[in-house]
Amino acid sequence: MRRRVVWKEEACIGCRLCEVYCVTAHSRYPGDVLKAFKRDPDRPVPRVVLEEKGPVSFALSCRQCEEPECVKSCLTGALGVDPARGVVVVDEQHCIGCWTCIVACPWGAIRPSRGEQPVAIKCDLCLGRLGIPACVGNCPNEALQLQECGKEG
Amino acid sequence: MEKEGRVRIPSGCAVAGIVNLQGEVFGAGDIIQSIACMHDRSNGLGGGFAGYGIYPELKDYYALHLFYQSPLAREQTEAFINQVFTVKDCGPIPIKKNPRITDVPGIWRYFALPDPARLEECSDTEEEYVMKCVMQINRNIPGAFVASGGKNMGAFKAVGYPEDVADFYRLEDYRGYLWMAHGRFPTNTPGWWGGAHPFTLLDWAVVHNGEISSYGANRRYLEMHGYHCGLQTDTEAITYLFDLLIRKHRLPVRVALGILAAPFWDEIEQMEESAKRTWKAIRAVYGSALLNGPFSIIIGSSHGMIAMNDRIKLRPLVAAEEGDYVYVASEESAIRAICPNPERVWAPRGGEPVFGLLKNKEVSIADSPVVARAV
Amino acid sequence: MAISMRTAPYRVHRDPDRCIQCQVCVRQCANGVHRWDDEEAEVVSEDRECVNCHRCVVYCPTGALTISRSPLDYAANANWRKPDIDQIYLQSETGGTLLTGMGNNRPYPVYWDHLLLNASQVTNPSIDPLREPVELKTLLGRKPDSLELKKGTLAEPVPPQLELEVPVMFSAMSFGSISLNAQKALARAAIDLGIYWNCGEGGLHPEMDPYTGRVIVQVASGRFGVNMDYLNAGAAIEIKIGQGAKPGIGGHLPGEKVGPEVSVTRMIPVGSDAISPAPHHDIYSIEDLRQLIYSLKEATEYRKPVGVKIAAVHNVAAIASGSVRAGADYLAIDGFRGGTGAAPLRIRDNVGIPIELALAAVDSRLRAEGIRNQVSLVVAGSIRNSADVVKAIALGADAVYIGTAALISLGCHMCQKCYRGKCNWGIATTDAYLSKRLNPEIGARRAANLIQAWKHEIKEMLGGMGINAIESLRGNRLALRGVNLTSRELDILQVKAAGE
Amino acid sequence: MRVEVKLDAKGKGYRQLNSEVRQALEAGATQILLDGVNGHYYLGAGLRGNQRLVVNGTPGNDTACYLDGPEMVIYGNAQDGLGNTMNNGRVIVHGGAGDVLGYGMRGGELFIRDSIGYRGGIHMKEFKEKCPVIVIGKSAGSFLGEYMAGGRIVLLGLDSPEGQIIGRHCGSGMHGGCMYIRDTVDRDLLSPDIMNVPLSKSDEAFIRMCVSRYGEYFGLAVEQLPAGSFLKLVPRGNRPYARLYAGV
Amino acid sequence: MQYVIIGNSAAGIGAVEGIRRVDRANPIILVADEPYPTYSRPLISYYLEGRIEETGMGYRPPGFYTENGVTTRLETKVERIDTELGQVVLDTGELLPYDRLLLAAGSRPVVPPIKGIDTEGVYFFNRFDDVRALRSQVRHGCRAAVVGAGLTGLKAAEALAHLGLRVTVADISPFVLSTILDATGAEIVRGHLEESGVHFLLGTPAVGVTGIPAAVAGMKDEWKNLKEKYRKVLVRENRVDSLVFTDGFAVPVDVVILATGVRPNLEIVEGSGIAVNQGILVDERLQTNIPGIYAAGDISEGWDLVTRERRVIATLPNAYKQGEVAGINMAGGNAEYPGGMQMNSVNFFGLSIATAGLSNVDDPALEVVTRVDSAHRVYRRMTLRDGRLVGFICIGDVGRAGILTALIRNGVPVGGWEERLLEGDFGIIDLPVEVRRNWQLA
Repeated sequence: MRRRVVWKEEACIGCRLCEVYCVTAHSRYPGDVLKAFKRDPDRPVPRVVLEEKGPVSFALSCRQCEEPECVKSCLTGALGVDPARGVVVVDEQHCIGCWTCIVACPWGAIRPSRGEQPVAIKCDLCLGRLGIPACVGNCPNEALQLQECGKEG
Repeated sequence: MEKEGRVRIPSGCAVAGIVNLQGEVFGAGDIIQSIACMHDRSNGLGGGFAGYGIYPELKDYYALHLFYQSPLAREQTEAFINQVFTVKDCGPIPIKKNPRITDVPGIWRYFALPDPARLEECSDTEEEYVMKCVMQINRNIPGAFVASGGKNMGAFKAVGYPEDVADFYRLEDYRGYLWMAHGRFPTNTPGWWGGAHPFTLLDWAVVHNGEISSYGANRRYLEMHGYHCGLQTDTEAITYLFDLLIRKHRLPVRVALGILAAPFWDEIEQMEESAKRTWKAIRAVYGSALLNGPFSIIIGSSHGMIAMNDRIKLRPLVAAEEGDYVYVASEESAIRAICPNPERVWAPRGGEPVFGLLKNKEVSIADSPVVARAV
Repeated sequence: MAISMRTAPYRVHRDPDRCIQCQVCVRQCANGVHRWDDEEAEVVSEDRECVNCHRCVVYCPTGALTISRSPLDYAANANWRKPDIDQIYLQSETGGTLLTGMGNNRPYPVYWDHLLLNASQVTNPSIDPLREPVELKTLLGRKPDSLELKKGTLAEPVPPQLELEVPVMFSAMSFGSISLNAQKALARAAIDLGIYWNCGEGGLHPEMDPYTGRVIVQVASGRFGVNMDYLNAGAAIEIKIGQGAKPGIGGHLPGEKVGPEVSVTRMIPVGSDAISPAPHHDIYSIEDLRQLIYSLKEATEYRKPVGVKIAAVHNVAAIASGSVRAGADYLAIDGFRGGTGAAPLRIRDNVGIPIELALAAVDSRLRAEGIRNQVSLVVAGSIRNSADVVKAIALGADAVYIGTAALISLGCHMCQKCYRGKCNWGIATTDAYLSKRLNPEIGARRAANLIQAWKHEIKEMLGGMGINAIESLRGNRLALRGVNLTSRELDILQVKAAGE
Repeated sequence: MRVEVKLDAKGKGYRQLNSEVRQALEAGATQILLDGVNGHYYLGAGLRGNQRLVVNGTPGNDTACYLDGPEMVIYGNAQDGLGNTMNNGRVIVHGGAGDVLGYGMRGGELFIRDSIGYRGGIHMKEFKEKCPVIVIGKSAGSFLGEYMAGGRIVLLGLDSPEGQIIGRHCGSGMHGGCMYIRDTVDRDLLSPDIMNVPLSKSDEAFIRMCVSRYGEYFGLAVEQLPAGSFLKLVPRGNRPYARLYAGV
Repeated sequence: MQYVIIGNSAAGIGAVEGIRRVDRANPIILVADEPYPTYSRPLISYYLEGRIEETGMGYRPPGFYTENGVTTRLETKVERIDTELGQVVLDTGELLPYDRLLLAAGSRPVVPPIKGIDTEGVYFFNRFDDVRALRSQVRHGCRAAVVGAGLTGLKAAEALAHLGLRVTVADISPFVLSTILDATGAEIVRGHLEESGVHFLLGTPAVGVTGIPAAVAGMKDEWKNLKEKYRKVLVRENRVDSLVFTDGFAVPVDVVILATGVRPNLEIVEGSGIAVNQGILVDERLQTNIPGIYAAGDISEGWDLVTRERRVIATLPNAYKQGEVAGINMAGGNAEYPGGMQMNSVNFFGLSIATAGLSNVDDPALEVVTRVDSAHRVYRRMTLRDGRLVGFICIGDVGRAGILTALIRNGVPVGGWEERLLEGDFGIIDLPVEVRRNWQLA
């Protein structure tokens, strides 16, 4: 089953708490915002992009496309679909940071990581954690939801 | 439920009036039809009429119309009347039973003159004497109420729709030169007959539409001058104000009207110098007599009829002329119901009086110099 | 510009050990209290504009923020208190009429808190609402004095009625005074609950079409958005004469709140003031009210109840009586503690009377006149909880309107700055950026939860009194006892003192 | 197809009369002649469509309230509240009208041959293509265009011997729309909230159009119609009370 | 049913995955002349540089063939294809019958017209074997010359420079990356590379490679003597010694990398009756003129939706997607190739460059908007045709450039807001609402 985080534009208030909790969830202290921001020297970049223009905003993350351009374009095979979880994943060990995926992704949902040898990072639906993605779980206005979609979705 | 007099009851209304300027009498049919046309403006909790010239044979006697809520009240009242008046004639006012008119009190009338000896004893004028007697009845005798007490006139009022009230009082049997009517929309029930319009005092009869926001101030001013506002109605206060200003203070009627619906200060500013001084003084002295809030009133007297509304015209009033007749009503249709094609129909402006004064008596009511006023 | 003598009423405290510089507070404060300082490379806060709405506090992911009342005060003076002095400074600086939002916040007595409810013991049983039926269904509308039956069926239909599952409705709040999302939230909740919402005097936005089945449409002096579609959309029509927060004062939606969406609803151009003066200029007397009531009935062919909303003022009983006689099918009476989007402070704090006394007077008066059956009474003006509802019904109401309580359920923090249009909670604003903050789905859920909770509490209180149908409580003042009230107040309330 | 129905109002209450009107329209009438009308309230209330109602007599208060399309022609004077909260359609009055004419009117047209009472055109509004128009032949009472938020009022000032064709406080609280008033008035009668601005070509064309239609409706020859100049009165701003308040 | 795939790179792998989307059962035989399991060609520069080891080269995980039921025939060349009999003739003489055949043999480097390229120390830079050999030869301090300032050449230069070599890049064009960048972009990139230690000789064709001891005509005596002196140090014989340019100028080198482009491996279809132009001709289902035979990747001439012509698009994403479409169709599915475009993303010494479509074409029919910040090495150039984006260059900041690619692919009208495309923070939110809403469905 393909799954992804969907947003409700009319409910997104641009607070960027999704980013805060995304960073936290992928940090060394996944359950502790304070420590994630104060103690983790390699604090990751958020995997969700808050798009904002005037009153309109939405938190965009990987659409986990049915026909993922990023996977097909990946020069190294580092990007792939995890069929069990229905999510597009990056093998960060394998990624060389050529950004072909970035140039291929129609959503602009992939970004480089921090660090010396940056690699592509993208929403992984918080696969390392149980339950729902951190952005969804912490969106104060329920603008983000985890959607399970069939082939057409 | 407290009855009117213990509690102030706001009400809305319909008003109508007809006068023949030559003083020729005519039947009550027209006024009944006119007020009935505005049925929706009242709610069946008050209707009344006043007619002038209805008692030609006894025109020199004060015609006292009385409501009695108990035999005892009548007993006490008649004892008092016999004491202070010489009664020429008396008896129950003829009525016709009407299913929609209920809680009927005893309704009597007395044609009387002040007892000459008693009048002589006191320093009051005859009118003052009569007025005081009437007030004493209303104030001191529980269950008795003087509905009217002027000469050659009478008020006929009840709790009900005006057309039912007319039927009840057999008004079709009367003829007068001036008729006025009222349909009441009070915010109470079962209603008290005394609270219905017209309200009268001596020769004055007043019907009124609207609620005077300044009532509390007007009333305390009147009380200072010895009036007892026993009914706590706007109409009562308006009637007393007229009596005070015209009868007691002998002010010209136009000035009196200008006190009740005073010119705005910016209007006074634009007057020529002497008028400016005069009106400034009038407003300063008679400020407590200003009627503030929405009203349209018809004032009847043996001199004729005057109608007016408040200075920013918050209530409707339409007037018409046809031959010797002057008509006023809350709605034009009420006039056209009885006079389909008058020579002139107009809506007076706010504070602009409509005069329907009898031709032979005009001088007597407005005999002082009239001070010009921009309306 | 001369210096202002006014000082910040609140203080914002930021714990540097907890602040992670995420700037969520910066983005959440429409008043500009928090900002990112480039030079210092950190978030800084300025107290002056803080209205103590708690938005930043609630949203801070690390709990780094708190707000407190400024400790700064003037020399102790029981007569000249801080607000008295501050308001003089403000008026001397601006020359303006003082404007505020929400309801009266002065310490006038709250009579609800002096009324206590009865419960069954021994002589009759209480009822357990968890297992036995306790009915709250309420019908609002004119009822005939008696029924005429022909062959066991109705000879004439009963006049139109509103059917409520709980005797609580959402009171009139226009789009403009509140956001469209706030209106949607209440509308959805009303539909879920089987009650009604009231669109206020601002017209109906096209997006509200799905919720018109349970809307009461208001006709106020400005006649905004009133046309046949609007009148036909309403389950009932309410003529707004007055509002408890500002009796005798009209509504005035400033032009800056008239954005494109409000413009559509009010049917006026963007940016122009939306003025609803105190009087309907076609109602200057009671028969004029009748005229408007019947014009609405005539236009909608007598198919829906037409109600009248008035503020509780001195002669409320007489006005109520007159309105019933003028044809009102229900009367909404709004007490002086009722809320508002904007009201002149002096009016809000000094005009009108408490709803408890007004309700008692009106119900008694209508009964004395024998016309109580002809009308339904809905009361409003700071109904805060289910006990207030029960007490109101025992005093004689058929149902209550809630406004402030409903808004609090949506997130209102009672900062009383609604008139600014910059509500950080997305409620009292038409700003698209701020309005989004209220997700109508969440709002609807919260509002519905509140009423569901009240519903159960009401049933428990009724059950405790051994009553299993709400009509048995209506006007049942024996269910009430007063504490700490003067005998005059008890007389007006027609309630016995506790112990009697 | 034209289907004309005649109704006699005599002896009928307004509720019955209005109900008969609605029934006739539902049955397909395109024109209804109402005779013997005197004081019947709410004629035409909320009617929609493009039918025509011809009224002989004095229709009661709130005639044409919420009217939404049809044309009403009244041979007689209208009372108070004509065109109250009217949405669309047209009312032509061969006579005068009472107070609060066109209250909160949001669309449609009122043509009044003679004078009107107090508070004409108050709270008129306009929105997008909807722009109500009131044309008055003679004079108007005080508070003309009070709280006006949109629409057009044209006051022709025909044969008014007493001089002033408007009362006091004209345009008080006006914050939208525009009044064209025959230039014979004392400027002191105008509210300080409004101002006189020069007429544009399109204003002149609009006035000409209203005047010629007025003439057409009431059978007046061109020379009887005013050719004189008009004041164009517009609000000083659409925010008359913007600076009134200070938030605490 | 038997599938035969010739080629083990992106197109071949794409075909395997395409087939398996439709047909999980029938056997697939994959023939490739290289000995390695599928690997990612672009990784060879990283391998050279030592950033990754051989185990990290895989384009797919080790179990890929087994999991997908693929029998591989590595180190096997295809002699020819017998379309009559439906079989592939291998160099071993073996005949490999097929029901469906995919030609995905890719391309090979163009051999530039340079004398002496058979000298030891001259390398191509296309295959894993190339860099394996090269890696053993280079060490810190060596001098390298790269012929060709295209993507391959510059990636090679970057890797060599990282290894500590002194690198000179030569190109006949006066600009680097001349196939995808315009002059402005090229100068920014050149400046960045020069700052990172790469030397350029642009606009002069290299004409020869000389080995030791060959002399070069016209060389001055002093230089000759110097060479002799060096010769004593460098004991290796017949090794590349210098790269010589038309003007007689020569640079001393220890290795020469030839990176002057690629061309399709069309030899395998010679005589088969399969129609070719620059590459193998295919229809929109990627079938050749012979039913049952498909072609994908660098070998084929696919539809370019930007240039609106058939041409070889030698990029990996294109190859994969063509392979996948071909595979689906081979297995009986029905897929159409919507067309591809030139699309590249690369970075050199941390400078990212992304281009797509008509990135550098100057044509009066095209509208071009640009924004350049040379100091920060940021450059954006958008090319529009009829109000639609048809190409772009992003240098410095390529974040979210995929949205631009999608704008090209979807032919979205951008007239009126094209300037917005030049902003670094251009995002989905900048799309007109209708476009944005449809994006959602994409």
